[in-house]
Amino acid sequence: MARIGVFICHCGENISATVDCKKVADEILKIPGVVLSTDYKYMCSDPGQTLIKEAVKNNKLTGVVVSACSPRMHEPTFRKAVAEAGLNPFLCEMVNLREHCSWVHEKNDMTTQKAIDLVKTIVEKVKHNEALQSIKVPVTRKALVIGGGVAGIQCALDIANAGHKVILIEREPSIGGHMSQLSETFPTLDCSQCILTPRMVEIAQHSNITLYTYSELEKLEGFIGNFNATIRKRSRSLDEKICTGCGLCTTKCPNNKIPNEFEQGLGNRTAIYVPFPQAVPNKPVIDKNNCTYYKKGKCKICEKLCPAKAIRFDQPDEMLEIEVGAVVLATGFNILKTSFFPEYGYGQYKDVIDGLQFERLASASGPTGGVIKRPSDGQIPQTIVFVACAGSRDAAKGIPYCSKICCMYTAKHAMLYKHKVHEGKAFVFYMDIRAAGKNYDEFTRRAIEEDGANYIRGRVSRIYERNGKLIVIGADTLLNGQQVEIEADMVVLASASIANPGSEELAQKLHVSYNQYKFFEEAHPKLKPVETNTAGIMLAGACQSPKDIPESVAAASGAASKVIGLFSNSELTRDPLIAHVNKTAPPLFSTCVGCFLCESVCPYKAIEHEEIKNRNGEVIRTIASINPGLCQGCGTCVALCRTKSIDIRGYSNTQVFTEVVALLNEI
Amino acid sequence: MENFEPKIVAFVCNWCTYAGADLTGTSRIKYSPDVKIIRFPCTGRIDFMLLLKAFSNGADGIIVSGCHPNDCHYTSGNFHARRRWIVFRSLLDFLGIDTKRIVFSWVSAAEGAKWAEIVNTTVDEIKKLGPYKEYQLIAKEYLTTKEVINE
Amino acid sequence: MNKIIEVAGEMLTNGEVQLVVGYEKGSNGNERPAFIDAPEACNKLIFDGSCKINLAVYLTKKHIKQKGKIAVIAQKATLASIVTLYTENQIAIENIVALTFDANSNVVKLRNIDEIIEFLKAAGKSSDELDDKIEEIEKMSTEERWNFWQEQFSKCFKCYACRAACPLCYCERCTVDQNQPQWVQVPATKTGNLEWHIMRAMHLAGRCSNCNACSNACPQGIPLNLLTRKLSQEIFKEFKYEPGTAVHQTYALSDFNIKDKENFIK
Amino acid sequence: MNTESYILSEQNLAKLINGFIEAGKTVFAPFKDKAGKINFKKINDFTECDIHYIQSVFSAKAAVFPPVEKLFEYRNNKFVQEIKDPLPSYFPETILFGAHPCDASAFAVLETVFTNDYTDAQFSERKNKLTVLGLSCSTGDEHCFCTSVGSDPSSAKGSDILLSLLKNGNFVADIITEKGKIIFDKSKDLFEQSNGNEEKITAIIPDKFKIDELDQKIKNSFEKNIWQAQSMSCLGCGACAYVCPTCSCYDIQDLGTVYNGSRVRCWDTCGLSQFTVHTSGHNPRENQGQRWRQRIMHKFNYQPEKIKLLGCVGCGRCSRACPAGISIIENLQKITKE
Repeated sequence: MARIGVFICHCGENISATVDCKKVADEILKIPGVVLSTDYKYMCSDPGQTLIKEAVKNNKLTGVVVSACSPRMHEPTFRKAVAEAGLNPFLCEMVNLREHCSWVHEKNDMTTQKAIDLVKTIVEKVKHNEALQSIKVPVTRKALVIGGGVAGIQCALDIANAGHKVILIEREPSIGGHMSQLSETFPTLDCSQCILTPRMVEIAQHSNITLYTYSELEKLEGFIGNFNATIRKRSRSLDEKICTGCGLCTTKCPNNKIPNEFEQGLGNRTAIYVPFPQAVPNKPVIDKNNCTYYKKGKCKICEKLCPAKAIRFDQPDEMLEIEVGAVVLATGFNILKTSFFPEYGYGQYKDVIDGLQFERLASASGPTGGVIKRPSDGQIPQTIVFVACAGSRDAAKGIPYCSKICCMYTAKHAMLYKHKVHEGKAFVFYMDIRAAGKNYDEFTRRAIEEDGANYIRGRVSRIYERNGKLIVIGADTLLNGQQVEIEADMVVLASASIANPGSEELAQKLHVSYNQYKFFEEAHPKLKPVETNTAGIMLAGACQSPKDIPESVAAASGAASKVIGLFSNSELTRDPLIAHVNKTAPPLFSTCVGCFLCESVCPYKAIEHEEIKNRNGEVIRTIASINPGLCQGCGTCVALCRTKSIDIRGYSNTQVFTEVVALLNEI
Repeated sequence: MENFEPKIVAFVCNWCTYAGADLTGTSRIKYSPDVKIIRFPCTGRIDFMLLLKAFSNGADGIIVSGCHPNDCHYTSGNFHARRRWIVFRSLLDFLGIDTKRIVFSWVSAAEGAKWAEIVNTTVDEIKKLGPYKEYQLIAKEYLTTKEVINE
Repeated sequence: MNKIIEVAGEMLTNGEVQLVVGYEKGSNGNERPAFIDAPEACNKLIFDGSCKINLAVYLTKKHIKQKGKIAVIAQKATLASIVTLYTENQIAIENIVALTFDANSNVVKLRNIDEIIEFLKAAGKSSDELDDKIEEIEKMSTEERWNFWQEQFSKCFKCYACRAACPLCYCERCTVDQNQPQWVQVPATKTGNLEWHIMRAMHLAGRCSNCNACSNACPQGIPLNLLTRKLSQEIFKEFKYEPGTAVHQTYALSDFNIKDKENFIK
Repeated sequence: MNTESYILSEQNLAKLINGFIEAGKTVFAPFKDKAGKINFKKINDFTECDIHYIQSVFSAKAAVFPPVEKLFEYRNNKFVQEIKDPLPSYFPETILFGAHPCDASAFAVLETVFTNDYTDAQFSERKNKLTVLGLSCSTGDEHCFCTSVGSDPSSAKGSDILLSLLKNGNFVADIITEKGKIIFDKSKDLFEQSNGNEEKITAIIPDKFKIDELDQKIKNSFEKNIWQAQSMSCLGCGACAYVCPTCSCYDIQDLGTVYNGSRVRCWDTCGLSQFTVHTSGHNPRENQGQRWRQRIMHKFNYQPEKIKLLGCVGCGRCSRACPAGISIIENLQKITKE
């Protein structure tokens, strides 16, 4: 006979305010098999847990039901507690009286009755719980980091320095990401490349890191500790091993009028190119869409010139299969192209540019060598209007969130401009100045007070051209909405940060969840900020939400530490809540008839063939069996199996059947 | 049917709808206590026989809810479930079982408000329909003291 | 039907097969299954299509398998069942020769799964009055449908002839024979009958060969084939899937398509 | 008592039957459903029943041995453990009308089974409240063989009143038992005197085999391999046993929950492979041949030895119901020819 202990938590007032906990406890005590039913203010507190532990010992409980908050919150807590009291943790179940009852209903008898029904249901379930042992699975101590921006770089280095192998893949021909495009960084105004490039080189030279640029994740199979990644290494059309990176080809390529992505279209590049001088690896790649040979079938000048004879026009994409134990997503972000703002005349007016373009103009290694010239005529602009919140915090534009970095980089832009063009005028239209961060507010103050950037609180409604000038019409809300009109030579839009294109597809490949803006979702907004709800896959940097450099780096190190933690043991323990095929007495051996219709429902390929042999070793039947390492416990095969030969622990046929019956019937 | 409080069972997956219902709680959105949740690892685990069991044990309505397509924690459980429900539902309908009493929905972990809405609209609908007399009558065949021989 | 007698006779004589599963005349004048292992006994073989038994049902039975290589007289549905049994690993196809008839009622020997599928493809699909009956029921109101089926199921005494006659109900331990938990009530109660027939239909959905053996076997003549046929229609309509038309095609319900359409999920 | 014979016109028969119904008795009579299948069913008016039939699908045994029968209701929790027996209304005064001699004579077999070592209360209750208005057969078919098992189409065995169809559509009513007499006395006016030479329409059922030959042969055929051969096409369903008027095997099941429900008994059959499976997994009757043998031996050997009654009344239902067209006559003939 079962000996169940039931513990009703008040959660302070959270439950007891609407549910009559005492009554629930009393009613539940009437259920056969319940030897103890009591309520207490805080079950999760130390005294609360002690109460449970004592009860387990003193009442020789065979099952424990804790009726409190969501099991997604405290199930591990209480299972640990009963385990410490010597009861198998899987004989403890939780009832969700808070999120699913007290918080969503009014204080009345119905609510208390619902609470009673919910507890009753789980009590009956627990009577059918089995003592289970956790499953051990081996861990491949090698990590895959997707994205070679500052977050990916930091994460890869941290993991590698902890002594584990890392595969770093980057979609572009070089690592570096957006940070490598920046001129100076706030709030210190130190040169972005000066701090980043040493790290990039370290990646290239680190003995624990294998770098694949110009590569993308094709597919990911498996599960925590045992992923199997397929990587498409796109053809660079040259043999990296023998290419010396002399760059001769890039200088001689006749096709040299291609807008340079790295320069945000402000400069040109050749068809065979290295994205930027400090690129890692410093090996060119042929842009097949623009290369004359690929388009017209002749040219091959680069091939003729190459002293190392490294050009390979017929080089195919390479598919690499790699086993890894953990994956870190660091695919970063992008910014809204200003074509998004017809009212600001982008595309129509060359001199309305976005933040990243300004970074290139201000960068010493940029198209203008760091001299701020306007794209249209190369004149040095005397007046620049910076528009913060271009798209961000604008529900009407579908981006209600704050892009976070714009306030700071706009201040920086204004500053840089003033440093370069002392007599120039910098106007900044802003909604609020969000400078929460170490030395951030001081920085924006400096822009305003020392460098004399002219901040106007209000939005820009319209930008149009009038005899060679850009007329910016906005409102100054501090002068009670009075309209302001500024004649500018250049306008810089601090356009919104958005998720990288393709991040949705990637999320689906990896089965991680993402929000409506296609930013990846963390497992818990506060307590698991760098993990996803898919075990073994972590998040780093701006692929999760807009982040500045220090935040991205911090997140990267956080993700790295999660990976290092996972790798600290050669095997990891998993919940044994997985499927299994029944075994019965001979001559049947199992009710499984071996139709194997279940094989194709399993997303993890966990269903295998097991041969049952007689004494003479002859196979008398072949039945399904489940690989406990691969099974993740979704139970789809269980519901499919006609003979109910597959069952799943924790949600067994008997358990769920009993729950339905118990929930709907009187005792 | 003034004071009729329907018995409604909700079969939900652990990763999306269960979490969604948690969010309904944390957001303190109120809904009817007539709906009671039974937790499953995945909609793929939900055996159609359980829906029949719910009815034969006196349920007036059923909610089945899980992750939106492409969001399944197990990648495809909800796709398999969707197929199963397409077939099962057409069979029930063909047998004259009132499919208005079974509500299928996708509720993600972020859709606390949607969960509350699903629950309340379902409760209203079932209240309109009244108790599932036909099914409960056959279910009680040998359980009530009123006797029936094979007539 | 002396053609079939000849062919069967040869096959037994030259040892091509050890057993012929066919039809003979029964005491009530109808065809019934016959099991012939001697050439001289072949002359009792008949085939006029009046037999309602799908002989594929015997191919999974131990005492038949033991006989060795088997020739089975197969109608179209029988062939479809054989394909499904093969894809579900229930028969050793190399031990089976299907004997069927072409348009000019010549005997055709089908020795492997591809030949069977080819033959079925050529034979094509034909609809019958059953489809009209289904339409008729679909036109009823929910309540009328409920009453119609309750009346039908009230005749059911759970003799399981429907299960026994179905070539695809080959499970050794049917779910109704399990009691931990008791998924389906054992007695022929209204609930038990309803649940049994729903479960049976669901388990055959996407597998059924539409041979009507179930309804023909029912001593009470309950039109169970309406349920299985209805689901076959549904599955073909929704997923373009038809059992017995390809080797190792995935079972409709253990497969999915991201684009599967439905109009009821909120 | 010595039999008295009367004439009962069809109209008066209707009056008689409807009289029972008005008196609140349960009347089971042959009823033809939409599918054209005849079965015994509770009728509410004489016009519902169809007495010109050869054989019903299911026998009339449900009148005393229902397919599902409640034994008691239970309630069982920490505070209450109670058992409620069925109400008397569960065992109504029942008239079985239109049962052929085969069905009528089958009650004797059931009764001995349910009362030989101990008395099954519910069965007896039903049997005592049952009055049988038998109807001798005016037609038969190839499956009928009552004459081969010691009965005949106009046998009065088991009937309280036996009706026999006359050429003019009226019936001869033979009052067989006291129960019959009571009914007759209650409604004398409906019956007319018989001159004893009316022409009955009686079916001709030719002999199919000699029962004592069979009896001799079957005694020592247990080990023979005929059983495997005969059951070759058997699909292992329960149709034969469920339609059989003498099969009496049942299963006991609980409906409801652990805490609250009904215990019922329901028909079971030796034809199903699960029937004899042990918990250990061992099945003493592991193949269909053994199950077929059990069924035949039980009726033609064990029962005659144990209860001194043949377990078969020759109604031929099993042959009609068998989806594989197995004919019991053929197989019994084979056994006698062994």
